[in-house]
Amino acid sequence: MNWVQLAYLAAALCFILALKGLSTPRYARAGNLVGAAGMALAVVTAFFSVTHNLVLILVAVAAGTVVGIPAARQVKMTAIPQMVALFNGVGGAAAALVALTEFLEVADGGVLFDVATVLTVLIGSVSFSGSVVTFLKLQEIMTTRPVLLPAGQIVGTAVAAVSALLALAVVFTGSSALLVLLAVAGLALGVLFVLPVGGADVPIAISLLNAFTGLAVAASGYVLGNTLLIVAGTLVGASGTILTRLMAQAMGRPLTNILFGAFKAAPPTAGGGEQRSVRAGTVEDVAILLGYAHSVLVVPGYGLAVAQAQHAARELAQLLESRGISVDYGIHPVAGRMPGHMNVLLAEADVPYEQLKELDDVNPGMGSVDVVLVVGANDVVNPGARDEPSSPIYGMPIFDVDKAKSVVFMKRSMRPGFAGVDNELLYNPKTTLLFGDAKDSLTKLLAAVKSL
Amino acid sequence: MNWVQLAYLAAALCFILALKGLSTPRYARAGNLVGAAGMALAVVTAFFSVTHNLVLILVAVAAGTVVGIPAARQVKMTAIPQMVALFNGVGGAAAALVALTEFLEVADGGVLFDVATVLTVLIGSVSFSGSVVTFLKLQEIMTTRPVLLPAGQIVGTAVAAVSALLALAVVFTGSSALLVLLAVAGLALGVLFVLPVGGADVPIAISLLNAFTGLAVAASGYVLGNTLLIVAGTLVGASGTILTRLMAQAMGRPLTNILFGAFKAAPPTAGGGEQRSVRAGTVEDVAILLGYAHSVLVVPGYGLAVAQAQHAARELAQLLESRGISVDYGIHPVAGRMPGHMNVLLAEADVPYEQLKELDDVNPGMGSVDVVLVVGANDVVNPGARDEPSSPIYGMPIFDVDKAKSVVFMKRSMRPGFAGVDNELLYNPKTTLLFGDAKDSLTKLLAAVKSL
Amino acid sequence: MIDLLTIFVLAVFVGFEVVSKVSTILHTPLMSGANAIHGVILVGAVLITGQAEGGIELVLGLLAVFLATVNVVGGFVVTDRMLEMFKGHKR
Amino acid sequence: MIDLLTIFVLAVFVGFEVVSKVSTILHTPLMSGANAIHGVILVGAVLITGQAEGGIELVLGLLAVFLATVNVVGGFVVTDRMLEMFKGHKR
Amino acid sequence: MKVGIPAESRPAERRVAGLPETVTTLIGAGLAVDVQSGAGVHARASDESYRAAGAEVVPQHPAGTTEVVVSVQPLEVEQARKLREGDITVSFLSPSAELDLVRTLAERGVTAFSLDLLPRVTRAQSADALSSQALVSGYRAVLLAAQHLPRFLPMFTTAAGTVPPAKVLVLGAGVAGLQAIATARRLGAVVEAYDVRRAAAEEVRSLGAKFLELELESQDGVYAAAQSEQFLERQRELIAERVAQSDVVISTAAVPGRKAPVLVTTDMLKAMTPGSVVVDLAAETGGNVVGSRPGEEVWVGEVLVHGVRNLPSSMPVHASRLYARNVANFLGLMTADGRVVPNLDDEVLAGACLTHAGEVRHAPTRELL
Amino acid sequence: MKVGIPAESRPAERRVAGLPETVTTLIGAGLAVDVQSGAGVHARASDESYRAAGAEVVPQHPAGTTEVVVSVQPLEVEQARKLREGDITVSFLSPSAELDLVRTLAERGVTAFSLDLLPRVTRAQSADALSSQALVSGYRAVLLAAQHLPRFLPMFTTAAGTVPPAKVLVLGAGVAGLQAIATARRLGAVVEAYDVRRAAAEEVRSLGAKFLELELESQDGVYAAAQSEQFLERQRELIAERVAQSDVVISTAAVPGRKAPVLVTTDMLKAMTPGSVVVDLAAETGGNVVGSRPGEEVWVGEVLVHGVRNLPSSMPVHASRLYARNVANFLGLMTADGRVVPNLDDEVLAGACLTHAGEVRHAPTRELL
Ligand SMILES: NC(=O)c1ccc[n+]([C@@H]2O[C@H](COP(=O)([O-])OP(=O)(O)OC[C@H]3O[C@@H](n4cnc5c(N)ncnc54)[C@H](OP(=O)(O)O)[C@@H]3O)[C@@H](O)[C@H]2O)c1
Ligand SMILES: NC(=O)c1ccc[n+]([C@@H]2O[C@H](COP(=O)([O-])OP(=O)(O)OC[C@H]3O[C@@H](n4cnc5c(N)ncnc54)[C@H](OP(=O)(O)O)[C@@H]3O)[C@@H](O)[C@H]2O)c1
Ligand SMILES: NC(=O)c1ccc[n+]([C@@H]2O[C@H](COP(=O)([O-])OP(=O)(O)OC[C@H]3O[C@@H](n4cnc5c(N)ncnc54)[C@H](O)[C@@H]3O)[C@@H](O)[C@H]2O)c1
Ligand SMILES: NC(=O)c1ccc[n+]([C@@H]2O[C@H](COP(=O)([O-])OP(=O)(O)OC[C@H]3O[C@@H](n4cnc5c(N)ncnc54)[C@H](O)[C@@H]3O)[C@@H](O)[C@H]2O)c1
Repeated sequence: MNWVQLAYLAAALCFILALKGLSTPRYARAGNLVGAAGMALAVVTAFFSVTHNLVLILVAVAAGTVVGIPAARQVKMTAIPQMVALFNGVGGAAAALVALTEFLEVADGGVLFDVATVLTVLIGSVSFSGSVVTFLKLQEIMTTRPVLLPAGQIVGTAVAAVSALLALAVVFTGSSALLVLLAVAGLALGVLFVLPVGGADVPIAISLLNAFTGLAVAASGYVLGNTLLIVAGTLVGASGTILTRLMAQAMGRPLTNILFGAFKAAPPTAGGGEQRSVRAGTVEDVAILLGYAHSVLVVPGYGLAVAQAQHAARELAQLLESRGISVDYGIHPVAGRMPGHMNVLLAEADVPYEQLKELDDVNPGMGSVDVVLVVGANDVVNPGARDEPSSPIYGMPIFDVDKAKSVVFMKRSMRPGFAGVDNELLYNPKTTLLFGDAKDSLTKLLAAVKSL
Repeated sequence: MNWVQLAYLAAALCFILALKGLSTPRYARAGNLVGAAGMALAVVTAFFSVTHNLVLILVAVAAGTVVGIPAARQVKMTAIPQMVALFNGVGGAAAALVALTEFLEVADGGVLFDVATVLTVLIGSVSFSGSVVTFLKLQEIMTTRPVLLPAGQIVGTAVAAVSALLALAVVFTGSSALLVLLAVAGLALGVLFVLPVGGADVPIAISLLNAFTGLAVAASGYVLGNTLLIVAGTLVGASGTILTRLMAQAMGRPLTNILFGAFKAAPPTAGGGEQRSVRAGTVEDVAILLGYAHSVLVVPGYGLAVAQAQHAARELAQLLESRGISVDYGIHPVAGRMPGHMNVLLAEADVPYEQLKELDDVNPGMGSVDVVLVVGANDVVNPGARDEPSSPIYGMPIFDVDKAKSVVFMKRSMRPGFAGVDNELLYNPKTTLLFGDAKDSLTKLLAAVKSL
Repeated sequence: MIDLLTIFVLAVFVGFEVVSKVSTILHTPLMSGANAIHGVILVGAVLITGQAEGGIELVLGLLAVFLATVNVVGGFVVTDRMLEMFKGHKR
Repeated sequence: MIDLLTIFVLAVFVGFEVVSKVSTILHTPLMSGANAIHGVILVGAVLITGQAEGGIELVLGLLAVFLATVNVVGGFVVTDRMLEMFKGHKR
Repeated sequence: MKVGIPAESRPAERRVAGLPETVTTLIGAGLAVDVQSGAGVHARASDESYRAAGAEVVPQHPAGTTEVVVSVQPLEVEQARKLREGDITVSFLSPSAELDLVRTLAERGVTAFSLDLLPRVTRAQSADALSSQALVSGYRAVLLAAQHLPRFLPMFTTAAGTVPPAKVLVLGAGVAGLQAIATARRLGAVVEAYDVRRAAAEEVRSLGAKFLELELESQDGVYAAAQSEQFLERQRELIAERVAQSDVVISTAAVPGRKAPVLVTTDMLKAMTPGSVVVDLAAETGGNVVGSRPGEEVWVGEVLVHGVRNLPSSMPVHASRLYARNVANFLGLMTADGRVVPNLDDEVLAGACLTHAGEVRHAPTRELL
Repeated sequence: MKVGIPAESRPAERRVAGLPETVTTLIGAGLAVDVQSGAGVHARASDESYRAAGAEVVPQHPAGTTEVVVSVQPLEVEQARKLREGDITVSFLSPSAELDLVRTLAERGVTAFSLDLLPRVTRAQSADALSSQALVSGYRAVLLAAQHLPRFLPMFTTAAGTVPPAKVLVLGAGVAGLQAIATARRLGAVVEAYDVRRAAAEEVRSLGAKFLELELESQDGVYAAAQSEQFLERQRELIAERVAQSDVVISTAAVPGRKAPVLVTTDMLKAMTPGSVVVDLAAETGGNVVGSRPGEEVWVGEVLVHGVRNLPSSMPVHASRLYARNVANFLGLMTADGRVVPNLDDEVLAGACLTHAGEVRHAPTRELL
């Protein structure tokens, strides 16, 4: 028996290490593998306690594997979030089922047992139904817009109250039927919880549901008196909560808003841009993009000059080079507001002349550039000058940065440049916008790349 | 009973938060207070379990307080390390005594109980005697040089073997007499362990003994079946171990060396300097010095030019200014190798002219400058030019940086400057040397100050 | 019980500390990895099913085993796929 | 027992994580603070002395209480003194 | 069709409208090129190098023997008389100062483009010779000032004492002004600048210099027009105050098609430190500085006022290189299949066109005639 | 005691050895000062300003009426004849070129200090006029070159094409050479430099420029002496190769007390791009460039060779300011209680002393007599 416990402890350790690994780019993959190894150890260990139904259990595991692996393998990269939601949901359901079953098996486990059971079933059901709804939303089987039921708040409050009452009733009566009812109420609660969440916030909701499932698992650990489940569930619950907060912060949505039913529709992050959506990234996103690139092209423009960001740009470039990344500067003939504006600034910052490339040096090989960092330039990378004969800047040669693998745009707003024309590139799915003063952004990027 | 446990848990929580706080300059004081609060809670709680000897215990506590507070209050700042060592030692002794007493009180606690007791007594005694020796060394009651006994290794190994045997014997026989013998052996081991440690390494030894005491306390927690002791002791043991490693790293001494009896005499960190000792700091030390200063004077010299560190210097200065610290540059008339050398470089780095100060602007107020950052200058801050009529540079006006509150010297080695004369300032106790290429050092400093 | 509570509290701390400095780009993989880890409920499912005497418990238990397996297996695989971008690039 | 071991392991992690990024200047205060914390042995000392029936146990226990008190009280006070330099400076 | 590149005949003009490299470009576009012998002498382009690029070197002015004549300065009237109907000429024409020439060109049915009329739209930038030559002027103006200044521009702290940086004031922050700012900053001077254009403030700061704000706001608009009396008074006060503090003043203020605004008065000059230098880039269009005369150095008290005349010519190699490319790019806008055929529906060509088919198309010039 | 500051009489000398600010310093040290009327005219110091500082303005040369005469250039022999025994004079004396003057000074028992003989020890730095004037020369040399160059120094990427940065080669990286490097880099040129001093490599790199390494190592030593034939050959090769690649060459190589080394030959000049500019700062001591003549511009093929004569005089305000402070600091070394009493045991004074008590103390000069 004791070695079983030790094995569980080892598994718990693996999970801690897995989370630790997953928090740094360098060890993320290894972390995931360690987690999987811990899981294998735990499951194999569990089988030693199996006294009945071994074959059936193995069949169920096989069935789960046969369903899970291809689903995970074949899903498109863009559909991964909903797949994660689904996996999370089934985990929640499993936790609820486990608690329910144990409740059926055990005659009288005491108050704490009952409380833990009730929590597991309730949270597990919420997590399950909530996850299913998020899946439907992301898969666009249902609308991605927030669904605001008439009197939604009231219905939600009512269902929550009913759940609470049922939970109390189960603890006092020990009735399995009521427990099943509680599960149903939980399912309803989960649906109500996620329905009002709009497109961009769905990942936050998934993360929160993920933390919920963790808590359900931890509670089920109390039900079964199994420390591994407690530790692993708590780990996921705690880290999931922090993660949810971090995600909300990264998207500029205070978590409190979200937690207190304010899953209302919110406008997309950026300012103008009329109806069309742009992708605004965080400094960390861009830092990782840069840190794992092989070649980077910096295209400075008037904004670099306004921000007096030439020194910061050179520092970032040097840092990237010191990590073995090739960095060039694309100097457009009319970047800035006077001939040679960029030359003056970059010479001041001591950028070696050899790194300054012109249109013809760069455009032919643009396809193999991993990241183009557009620092306060706009017109000089506007594909309209190449593609739209009606554009007032049509005919001006540009850097074809839209042909690079990805583009990072640093500017303060969605305002256009000197020529006053909108830039299609801002809406390109390849483009990440980093809003803010260029010097500021570059300084932050520098710190972020260093800490990679 | 249950609320007692909860109180203990709360105390454990306080300890965790205390350590967390103590790891960041901003919350360090608060952390210490939280720790003290947790301790008060724990001790008060413990009194509720007291059934005998209440008055005597209170007297003992009062006595301890009367001894401890004045000792801690009145000790000179420079003598604090040995005071910490002493406090650590008495803690170890207390743990050993607790385990010993419990062993006397309890008839037969089982093998695990015995093992825990043996560990507590052994580690506690080692920690006590070791700490006492470090105290004697630092207080210079005995020599600070490594004491290498003839055949020290052999004696050490023998005592360790005896201790192990005694430990086993206690576990098998349950004899209190043997346990006392073990305590004695532990005392000997502690002495042997610390004797060969030389001056500079003593703090590392103290930190390790500190971790030891933590482990002893954790083991005593097993003895008493008290989770609080386990958690608190383990926390200290774990964090102390990490801390020891960090300290060893900061001093450039691999921990493995130290752990495996290689507490041999090592030359002080720096290269030349004949017999005299200099203080070499780490980037973090300097970063904190700078980050918590009110006014900083940067004195650049030829080394700044050689390292082409002008941009890095300006960045650091700007960062400090953004933290509300006033920064000036002291430009010496003959710094560098041509008239105006510093002007050329700092203009390139876009340092505002107003920040460039001359001798007469700076010297009168030097006493109120918190930190002077000497970046690759040497002759121009050599107090010999002012004080030693025999010096070949006597009569040259200098920056009187030796009158500032502290001085950080960035250079690559102990080599002199252009004039080829030794610089007394390097040996000044106010001076911290930061060895390495100036640009390198400044870049690291920049990152370190940012992460303060 | 107090031990389990202590374990819980400590695990909360570990969970907080361990992920508190993760960068945005790792948010989704980390969530997915954590998601796979809570699939450890599979252990619970196996344990109860392994003791079930048949009937409704067995059915529910088997269903739980199946679902938990999907969670575990799918979770780890999908996380690994997400992390492919971090593969192979040497600093 | 396994619970205590689990607690131990988790506490090790918390201990590691919590101090893993401390800067050099805080090494000594942190060591001193940790030193004060292991003065929690005072709790153990009080407990055993509070149950001692007199004789050698009582003497040893009282000695332990005294020593542990010195550790606790001195530890926190000295740490606080060291940390005075971080007082009051606003960023 | 043939393009002709004459040797410039106006006094002190050292640039040339085509260089071997642009000859290659033109030939690549299917044109033939005649170059007058000695055309590139100051720009360090020998007759052989033109020949090597594929041009024919001819002894006489190409007017009348080539369909297109490109030059820097306006043609002499006598050369213009040789042009045939439909011939094309490209140059800086300064029409208001060359009314005789304009008449001749119109009479003869020549299609004359003046690059100083080129609309400053994005697409025309590569042909914008005003910009490219202003770049040269801005740079040279600072060198000129530094050369005449009896003191350092940069700051020096030396064993023989500290020399403070020179203060440079730039009036008018167009292309030349901005380049002057950049160059003076490069040399270590403390630079401040003034302009009436609203956008200029940000542009000046984007070069690390200080912009002088008039408390009073000007009417918005890309080019400054006449302003209210109150405005002008405040402007005079500000400029007077700053001029007195400056060691160097470089004035570049201009209003297209008009006389340059007078910004610096004799009183202001007298308040400057003895030995200060003023470079007036607007001298040729009337001058921003009272008393400045193009091509002359005038001492006003102890201040040297240098009225600039044709500064780009003082750096003929690169000035020619930029100008020649502008011209080649401009011809490129109307060349197809080896023929230069201007499509005057194109806003750029229409804007730059002074005379076409016997008609003077530029309204202000037409009024002057 | 009285110090006299004459108006410089040598042709084209525009500096002055004392300015109102140093007059104040001298008076503060207890001395009196006579200034010849008009002495500061080029340095923009009027007679009134001298008077305001406490000096007496006198119409004639102060030789013979003041105990100390400080000047930039050596005194004329006729003035020296007026000096009385024990009088002191401080100036650049260039003794090897002024043997008559040296004889006169010695005969009359004058104590003559020549600042070009000042030992370059730390304590003497504040009086080191060679350094302070070399600073001026290095800066002006680049302005001169930039002014004559028909192209840009900095790089520009513009709508009219890209102009590459000019390549500047500096030969000799002493004080003037280093300052030339710094100034050329400020203007955006790509700079490389060569010197025979071992320490020069690091000094050049400390200014961000490239140092040309001779594969062969030179004999160590602060000042370069004559070298082996193999060395000289390799040096010629290297310089020839780099000169051909350069747009500007600024040569400053000098060996104290000797003729300057010849580094650039006519063949090398011919290999340069047409329009390139060579500034020879060593022209006055024989020249680093074959054919350079002090104070003249010579065309060698299509390359302009500017032989420099007294470049600091072209910037009289600041050159005088630095020189005047050097002189005041030098007098400070021997002034006590309002009297100038040279103590020739002091190594600095002894080193700078040319004649004293009828004796020529500078050995090389003594040999020449
Ligand atoms: N080179 C010349 O000689 C010359 C002369 C005159 C005109 N032009 C024209 O100027 C344009 C130059 O193109 P360009 O791409 O360099 O500039 P641009 O098209 O004017 O774009 C500059 C961009 O920088 C951003 N920006 C401004 N300040 C910033 C700051 N502090 N931090 C971050 N971003 C900032 C602006 O966006 P936010 O406002 O959203 O931040 C803007 O979109 C061309 O249209 C050219 O024709 C050139
Ligand atoms: N300004 C002038 O006109 C002129 C002309 C000639 C001579 N001098 C003389 O030069 C001296 C100038 O004084 P100073 O204080 O500026 O210079 P210095 O006394 O020569 O000292 C420079 C210091 O910088 C350090 N250093 C060199 N490279 C470095 C690098 N890459 N990173 C970090 N440190 C580096 C050197 O120590 P490590 O080797 O240990 O790193 C050296 O101690 C005076 O003695 C002056 O008389 C001046
Ligand atoms: N779109 C393009 O491609 C393009 C190309 C070149 C220039 N431009 C724009 O045109 C502007 C002007 O160019 P330019 O150099 O030919 O101008 P310019 O030579 O006609 O005038 C120089 C400057 O003097 C200023 N000025 C006029 N009156 C003044 C007064 N009373 N006081 C102070 N300043 C006064 C003008 O505002 C202008 O900035 C440029 O700054 C630029 O923004 C655009
Ligand atoms: N200690 C001080 O206070 C102080 C003050 C000023 C100068 N110095 C030292 O004296 C050095 C020389 O000063 P300077 O400017 O008067 O020197 P300089 O004018 O006498 O000579 C200029 C340079 O030419 C170089 N040179 C000589 N022969 C050469 C050759 N054949 N090829 C290439 N280069 C050649 C010399 O090495 C010197 O660097 C300085 O670099 C400095 O290190 C010291």
